[in-house]
Amino acid sequence: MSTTETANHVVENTVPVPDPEVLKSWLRDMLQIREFEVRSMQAYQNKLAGGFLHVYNGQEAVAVGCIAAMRHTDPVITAYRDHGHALARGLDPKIGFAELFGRIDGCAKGKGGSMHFFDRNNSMFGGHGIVGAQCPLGTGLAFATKYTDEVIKGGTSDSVTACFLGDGALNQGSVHEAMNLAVIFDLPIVFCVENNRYAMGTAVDRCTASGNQITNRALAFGMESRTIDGMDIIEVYREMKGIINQVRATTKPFFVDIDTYRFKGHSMSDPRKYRTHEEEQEYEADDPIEKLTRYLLALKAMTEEEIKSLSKQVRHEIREAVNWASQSPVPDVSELHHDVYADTWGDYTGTSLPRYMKPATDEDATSGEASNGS
Amino acid sequence: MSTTETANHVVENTVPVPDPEVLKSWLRDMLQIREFEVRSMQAYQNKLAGGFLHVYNGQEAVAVGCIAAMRHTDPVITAYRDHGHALARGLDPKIGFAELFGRIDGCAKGKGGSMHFFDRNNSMFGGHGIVGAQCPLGTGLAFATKYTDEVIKGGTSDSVTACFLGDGALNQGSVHEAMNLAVIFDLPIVFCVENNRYAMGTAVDRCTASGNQITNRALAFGMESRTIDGMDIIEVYREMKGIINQVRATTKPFFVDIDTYRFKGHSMSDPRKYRTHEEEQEYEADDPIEKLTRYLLALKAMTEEEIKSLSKQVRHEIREAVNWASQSPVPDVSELHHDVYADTWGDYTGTSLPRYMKPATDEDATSGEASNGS
Amino acid sequence: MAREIEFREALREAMSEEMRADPRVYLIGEEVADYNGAYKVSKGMLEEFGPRRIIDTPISESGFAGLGIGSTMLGLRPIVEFMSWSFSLVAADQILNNAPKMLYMSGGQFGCPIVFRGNDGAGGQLGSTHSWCVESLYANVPGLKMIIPSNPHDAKGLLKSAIRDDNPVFCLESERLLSIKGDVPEGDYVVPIGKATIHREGTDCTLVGFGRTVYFCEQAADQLAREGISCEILDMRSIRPLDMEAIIRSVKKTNYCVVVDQSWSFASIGSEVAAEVHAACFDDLDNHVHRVHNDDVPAPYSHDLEQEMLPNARKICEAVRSVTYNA
Amino acid sequence: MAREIEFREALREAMSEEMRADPRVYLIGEEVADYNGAYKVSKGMLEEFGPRRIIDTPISESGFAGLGIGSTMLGLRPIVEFMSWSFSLVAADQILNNAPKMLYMSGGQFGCPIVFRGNDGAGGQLGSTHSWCVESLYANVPGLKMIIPSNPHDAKGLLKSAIRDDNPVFCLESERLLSIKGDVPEGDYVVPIGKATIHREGTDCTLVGFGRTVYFCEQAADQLAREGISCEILDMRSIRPLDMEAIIRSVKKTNYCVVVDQSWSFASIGSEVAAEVHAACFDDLDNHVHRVHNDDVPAPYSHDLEQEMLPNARKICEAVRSVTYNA
Ligand SMILES: Cc1ncc(C[n+]2csc(CCOP(=O)(O)OP(=O)(O)O)c2C)c(N)n1
Ligand SMILES: Cc1ncc(C[n+]2csc(CCOP(=O)(O)OP(=O)(O)O)c2C)c(N)n1
Ligand SMILES: [Mg+2]
Ligand SMILES: [Mg+2]
Repeated sequence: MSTTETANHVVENTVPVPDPEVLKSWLRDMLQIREFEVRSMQAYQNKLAGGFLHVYNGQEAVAVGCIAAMRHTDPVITAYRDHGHALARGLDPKIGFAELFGRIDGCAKGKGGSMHFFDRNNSMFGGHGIVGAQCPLGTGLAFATKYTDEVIKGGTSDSVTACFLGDGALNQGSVHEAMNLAVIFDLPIVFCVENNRYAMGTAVDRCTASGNQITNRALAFGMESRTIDGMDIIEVYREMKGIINQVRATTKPFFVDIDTYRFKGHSMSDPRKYRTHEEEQEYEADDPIEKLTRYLLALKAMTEEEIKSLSKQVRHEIREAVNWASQSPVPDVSELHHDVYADTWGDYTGTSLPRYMKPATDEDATSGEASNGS
Repeated sequence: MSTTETANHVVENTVPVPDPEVLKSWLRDMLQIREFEVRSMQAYQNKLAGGFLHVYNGQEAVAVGCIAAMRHTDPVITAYRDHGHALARGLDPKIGFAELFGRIDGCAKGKGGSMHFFDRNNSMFGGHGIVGAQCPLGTGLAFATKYTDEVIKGGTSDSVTACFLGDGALNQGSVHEAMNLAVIFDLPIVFCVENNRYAMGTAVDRCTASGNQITNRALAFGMESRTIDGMDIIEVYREMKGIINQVRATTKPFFVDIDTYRFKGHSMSDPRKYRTHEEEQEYEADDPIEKLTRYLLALKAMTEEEIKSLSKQVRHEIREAVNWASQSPVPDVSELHHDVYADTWGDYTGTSLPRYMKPATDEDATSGEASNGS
Repeated sequence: MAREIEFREALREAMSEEMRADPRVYLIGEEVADYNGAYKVSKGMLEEFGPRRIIDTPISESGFAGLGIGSTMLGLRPIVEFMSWSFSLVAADQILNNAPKMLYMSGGQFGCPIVFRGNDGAGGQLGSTHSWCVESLYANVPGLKMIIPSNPHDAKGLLKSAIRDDNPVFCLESERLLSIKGDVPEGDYVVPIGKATIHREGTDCTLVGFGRTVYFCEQAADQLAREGISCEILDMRSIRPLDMEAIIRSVKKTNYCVVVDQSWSFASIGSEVAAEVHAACFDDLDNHVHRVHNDDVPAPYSHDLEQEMLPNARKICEAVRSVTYNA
Repeated sequence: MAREIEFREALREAMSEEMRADPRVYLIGEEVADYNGAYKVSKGMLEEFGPRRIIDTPISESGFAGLGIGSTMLGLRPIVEFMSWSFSLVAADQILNNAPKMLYMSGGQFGCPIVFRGNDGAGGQLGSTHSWCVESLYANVPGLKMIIPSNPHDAKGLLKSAIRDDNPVFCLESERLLSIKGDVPEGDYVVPIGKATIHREGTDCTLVGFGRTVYFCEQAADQLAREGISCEILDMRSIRPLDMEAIIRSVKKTNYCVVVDQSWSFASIGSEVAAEVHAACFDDLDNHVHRVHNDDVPAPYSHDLEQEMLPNARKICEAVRSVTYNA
């Protein structure tokens, strides 16, 4: 499919299907994300979480497949629907829940919430709330890896940035500016459009003109592009692997239109009147997790029992994570004036890394306030 | 040429070359603009004009040709390089110079200056200083004519808006947002890119990625587009006539890449080190005014003598306009707080039309301040 | 004849009544039509007025704000909804350069009768990018008017005035107030832009607030009343023009003043009011004007931190006690 | 060893010295490389540092401002030039949401060491869209620092501090000052951010100014000296953090204060200083703080109108006379 839909020249896809062990780990990752979201929605109902909650159900193959095709040091950045990317990148679910619950042990000390999952050690650069605004930032990440490799280290560019955005984000001017800059500066970045068909209640065709081909938005800048099936993790991985290898070699940007579907509402307050139940069922039948499960069973790489125990295992881990997070203290009020400025002046008390990132040793030293949470 | 370069389907161009009388009036209009700019530069040297001055020399065929293809009631909007469009639209040169000199008789009472030539009676909507910012406004003009014709009057859409922008403006996000909106809402607007090869000191290829085809920027939105030669006023007119007829009938937006050249520097302070003298001479040899002159001579529609007397006549008119404008009073200080709000409160004294637009009768009535200039 | 309706219904009535009366008025924004508005303010308006006048847009704030402004140049009178004023930053150039200056730049040729409206201020745990109080940024700009209603009655009356105003009017609504109910007259009436109102009479100290902070002032005033301090609560309602006369009248009566502003303190509406009150009441004030603001930090997500950040009743009480200690 | 150089050369020296010392620093903006800068501030830097570190951009302020911010997340330290701060409005979301809040949103994971710099304020007859004084809008936002140097010495010293600062710093330069000359030490020195300076000693009234207005204050002080009024001129230099201690010290000495701010008056730096001086010097002030601002109108093009709009010496003299009438 992808090759036929390639907007520019065809990249031969010689990427092999990975070993069953790898596929199993993907299944595990997707199950973890799904379960994390199920528990997130529960927590939201129980008022353990607040603000806006945008869940990733149905799109798991995109984050897991794309990130599997990258190196762990390759930067990843996305919008507010960010739980899947952070977990796929290796964020410990208990740190994620702590953030969701607004607790001091969260990746952002409870200051960011659902929309701001940052995880520096796993090259996860957020988690951004303003539609499209992560795209200029993403070009900055690609610029920085290239500049560091070539200008500072005097070597050759060796990293690729994945910048995820929604179909609706394609209508923000800053996204176009970012794409133009990526081409002009030869930046090693892949713009991964998670085309889940809707921007809140707006179907993609209603507000996103593109001559019925979203990849035309890349053609505008002479940027290479492709459309791929985001419900099939094996295709996502194989296509992205080829694309990322190419971008690493050429340092030229690439645009991917990844077809997927948002199983749930836009956020917790969305009645989904704008689409039919039939449509939802049709896509749910295409569930990326079930698809990989069927594949593994057909391969005889896993048995029904192994599948069951795997998801049991994941459910257990997630339940434990929820419990752990709900025990984490809420941030002390002194946190209000911490992390505003890097230095200390006036009421501002400087900054420190979140607990989970700090070697036990300097913990006491650098974040007095952060630790005496109520 | 144009047809071969059409990005989408080919529009047959059956528009005839107009009668010599019409061509003569175009020559006159282009000569008027050229002379206006020559005098503007002089005035700037003599400190009669200040601020930023962006002249139109070399691009005359674009404004005159496009506007000749429109109805007088069709809205026109452009950026800060706006003298040509305003004059082509019928602004009296003496009102233009008065504005340039910061005098009360200017089209904006001396409050706008070179970058803000507005002229409501001639459907000229400015004159805008922020690169690209006129494009969302332009879609608003097209929206308004369509809304008024269809929703308020219950008839059919009957106007077409011409929104002019520079090649450099193509990199402002708001321009992309405007193009998407124009397609989504079926707005009768033509985006006329005056591709004069440079944005200040930046050659178009250096910063504007488009796969070497600026019309690809329209393809991104499934918008029809075409490239035309902006140095040949007859081609500009014939192509634009066909395009505007089509847009009036379909109310679907169109994008035109008009190749032209900025004979002078970006503004008065530009040494033009970024391009060669040879390049400038090459384009100057393609002067749109000389081209039309040669054509009229070949047609025997005009004699050398008639040409001479015509330009003599224009030079005279412009000299008179400069003299008239330099006699116009500078705005009274009371003008500072006039035209800020439409109503009167605090220090604000309401608003009134510029002198030249007012029937003599209500002049005294509505703009006391405006008239007692020093 | 008045009856109790929600703040969001009052806004809807204002828009609907004006749209019935004037075909030049239309509503445009994200999810305002099919979806009935992200916060249901425009619920049912698509049904009544149809898709030509209730218009859904792409996520292109700069684009559709500019489109609205452009359409005023040909006589239309748009209402542009920002799902949140937090999202208006991507449209800052259009709303701050074009709308408020068009009349001036064009020497009186083109006015800009447009209303920009939407949620402003902290919602519930929305975090730093979604909790903007833009009033202190945008109110600095001449050429625009700004209203911040605190109750359904004023919301309908002020919004109707805004839609009829020939200048750009920024209407800031608090998501926290959309569901509160209040008496609202049926049919046509307006609340004039530029007139403050005394929300509660008092004798010992003037509390100057607007929008959501009026409720914080109420809570504080109730507490302080028990302590024997009688507070007069003034609701500014309009930020630009600002009704300084009303504020001065009250301060000359109480001789003490605390300004409660939900935006950050530096170069804010709170500093403006404090500076002007000192200028006008230099000999009447028995203590300097105290100010209560949001803490000077980005909005945190965590519930308790957010509550602590707000210009809440506790902070107001502390300010009033310390300003009136010498009474 | 100091010698006389232009303001623009001082800025260039600051950038060049820091770039030589730290390979993570780069300069990006419109026309900064090949064209040597629209105002020649970066003249010759392309030659020395090459196109990888002196980078021309398309007219995409939101794009390249965001690119700069993103690059700080991986340790780079960009200097982003806005040809004019008037053009930063199209990048408002990136510079006000992302840069100042990244550290907070990420719970301390990602700071944002970036400098945004360019022309601010009225140039010569540039009209309303090109004459922005953004200081009173942007200074409202916590998480950023802001400096407005008034002379070549401070320009170099403050900009060097800004480039080394681990927070986003907005550096506002007046096009009207770029060509003025002053003594500037060769080589390395810094002027700390957050420290004001007494520009001229005086006894009767404190004039608080910053950037270009310091010169208006000088003209006024010369005139007033002839009338027997001795003015102390304080140059704020930094807007955020603001050195209130220095201002208070001076006002406690003179007992009179006039703030001169080139931005619009409403919710401005001028109102902030006035409010804070009243709060800190309530018993020391012999009259309320007077404020001199740009007239509250969009910037007109016409030469005489623009001159009249500015917070010029005439207006300052009038303010000082009326504030000290009871001295
Ligand atoms: C500039 C801006 N405008 C509006 C919003 C409100 N908003 C949040 S998400 C969203 C829809 C985005 O849809 P899409 O880009 O397709 O991402 P998805 O939610 O489908 O993942 C909108 C309108 C915002 N956050 N930022
Ligand atoms: C948003 C913005 N950024 C920068 C500028 C400064 N500027 C004015 S004109 C110009 C170049 C525009 O080039 P182009 O669009 O090709 O128009 P041309 O001058 O060639 O007619 C620039 C960078 C501006 N006015 N607005
Ligand atoms: Mg979507
Ligand atoms: Mg150009």
